[in-house]
Amino acid sequence: MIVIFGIFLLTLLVITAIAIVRTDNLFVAVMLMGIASLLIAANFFLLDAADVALTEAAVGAGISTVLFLGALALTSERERAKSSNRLLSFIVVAAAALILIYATFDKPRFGDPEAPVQTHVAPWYLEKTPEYIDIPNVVTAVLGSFRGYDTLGEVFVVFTAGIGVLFLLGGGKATGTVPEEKINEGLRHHLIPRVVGRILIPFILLFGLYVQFHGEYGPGGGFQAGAIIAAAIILFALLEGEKRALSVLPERVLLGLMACGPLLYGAVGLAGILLGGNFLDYSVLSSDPVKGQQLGILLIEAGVGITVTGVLLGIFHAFAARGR
Amino acid sequence: MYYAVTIATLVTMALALLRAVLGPSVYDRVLAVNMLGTKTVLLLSVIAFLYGRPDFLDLALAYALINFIGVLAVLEFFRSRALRRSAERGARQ
Amino acid sequence: MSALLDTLSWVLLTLGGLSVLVGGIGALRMPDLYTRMHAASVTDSLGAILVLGGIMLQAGWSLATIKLIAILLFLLLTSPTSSNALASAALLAGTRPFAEAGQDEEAPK
Amino acid sequence: MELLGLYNYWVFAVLLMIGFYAVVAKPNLVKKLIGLSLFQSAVFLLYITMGKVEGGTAPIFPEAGAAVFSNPLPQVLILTAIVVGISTTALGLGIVVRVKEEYGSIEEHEIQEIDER
Repeated sequence: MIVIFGIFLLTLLVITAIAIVRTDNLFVAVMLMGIASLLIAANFFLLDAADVALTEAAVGAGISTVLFLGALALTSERERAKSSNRLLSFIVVAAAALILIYATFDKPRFGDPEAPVQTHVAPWYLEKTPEYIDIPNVVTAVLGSFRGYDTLGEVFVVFTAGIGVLFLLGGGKATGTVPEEKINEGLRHHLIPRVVGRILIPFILLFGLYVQFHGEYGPGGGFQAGAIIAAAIILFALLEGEKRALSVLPERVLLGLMACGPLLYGAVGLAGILLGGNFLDYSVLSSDPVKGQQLGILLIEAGVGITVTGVLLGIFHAFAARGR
Repeated sequence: MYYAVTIATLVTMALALLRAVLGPSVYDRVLAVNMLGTKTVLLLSVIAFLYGRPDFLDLALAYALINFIGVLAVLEFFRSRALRRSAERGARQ
Repeated sequence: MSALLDTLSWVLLTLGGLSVLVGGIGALRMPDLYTRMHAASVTDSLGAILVLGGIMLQAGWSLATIKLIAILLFLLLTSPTSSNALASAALLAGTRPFAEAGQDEEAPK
Repeated sequence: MELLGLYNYWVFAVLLMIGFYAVVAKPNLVKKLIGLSLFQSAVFLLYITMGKVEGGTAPIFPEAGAAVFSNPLPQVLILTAIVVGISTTALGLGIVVRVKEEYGSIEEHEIQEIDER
């Protein structure tokens, strides 16, 4: 039965995707992207990926919409020209799709426990996590410890992307003709959203911290928590205006956060070397190797959370400052 | 019985998606996104129980909290667009 | 006692499913933005109360119930607020409820 | 049932190519980025689909019972990829905003015309 639900959701997803490509109104396309994100998150959940669904929820529902709308406000809302070479592109794309579909017939059956993917390292992770790390969430264990190098790399990619956006858009040169105090008002005159939003912000922050520190026991971790906390502060910025949000968390602090996260992560790795282990080997951090692993994961998840919060907020402010 | 609720929610999601695709105005589409968001919260809560893993309610909680931001972003987008348009009109005169 | 609770929760879930469905049909079939919004937002809140209430009765006293109560509270706060914000944005942008504009009761295109 | 089991992969192929079509055929730069996001989502879907094990549950040990778990590895890769995806998309949007400021347009051929002048 659940398979049928999944198929239904995926069909809706394809319809949404076609509608996204067909519309010439970019605002509508962004709204439909929000719907696509909801559908795909529900699908991830059906496919047993609770952690991934939570990430998609934290990123896709709020931040992605906010960023795209910020970019639309600075560019234009409509596509002016029709597609070029429509027929040719369509033929190429359709042919490629057919080849891909043909290739799927060689794929192992959906959910096959004997598929090559399932028999390689995954059973080892599932078996050894209780012994080496002793936390219930295997995803966090693999993310933080077994594949810590990967995650370090990803954190640096996020950091670099943030720096890149700041380079491109930093310095906030004034492009608009709107008086600054008007832009800075935010939604202050919309009484009902403002009151409700102000009630919600602390709860979102609290939930973000819960996701951050509960990541070892349930779905969650630094990536999700960073996105949720950034979303809470973006909500504040939308309600009270850019300026007040920046006075709460000034740009210097954001830059500091962006840099601190990867530094913390790297420092934990180096601490492993100094204490006589390997880089990113947390077992030596404490006298009990299992406790050391848990401490290491806690610290690097904090580093990830700090980086993601800093980068996403930095990007948001860079776009918002450009509009002034 | 969980299945019945899930099916009702899924059908409603399809209807809301149809509204989002048909439009006609941009507000209809925002309405559809909002509606789909609430339906997703319900769907995720029901499925968490269907799977017998109620600890995954965190996901529904995340959506219940974060969907709101999207709508406010749209509101702010409309507001700043109106401001920009009136300023452009003022500059032209 | 538990049979009673079970029956009650099934009734709530069925009613919830129905009201969710009615909201969906309303959002699709109603003639203009404000009536569609009415259909969507009212049944959003009602459906959430009924469905989550039904699940709560199934879950009994546990952490899950507390989370469900939190979800319900946040939904009851945000969903009407979003509708209100959207309606006010539409009204400010000049979309009029169509009955007021002196048109016929026939649905306009 | 055998064919239904491949449905997820077909959706992956179709979704991938819909996104690719937007990247190739649409002249608008923001639309290209939206297409790229769709493309990304399709890849995420492929990975998560491959990690699913029949009758399994999410790889988070419950307090009791449940012995079959889905594959945690694809989930780890995709979890990080989603956040990386949004930050790189933001970088792309940043470039588009700068292009708009310099050229006054975000349509591909208009930018080319200005360049050739």
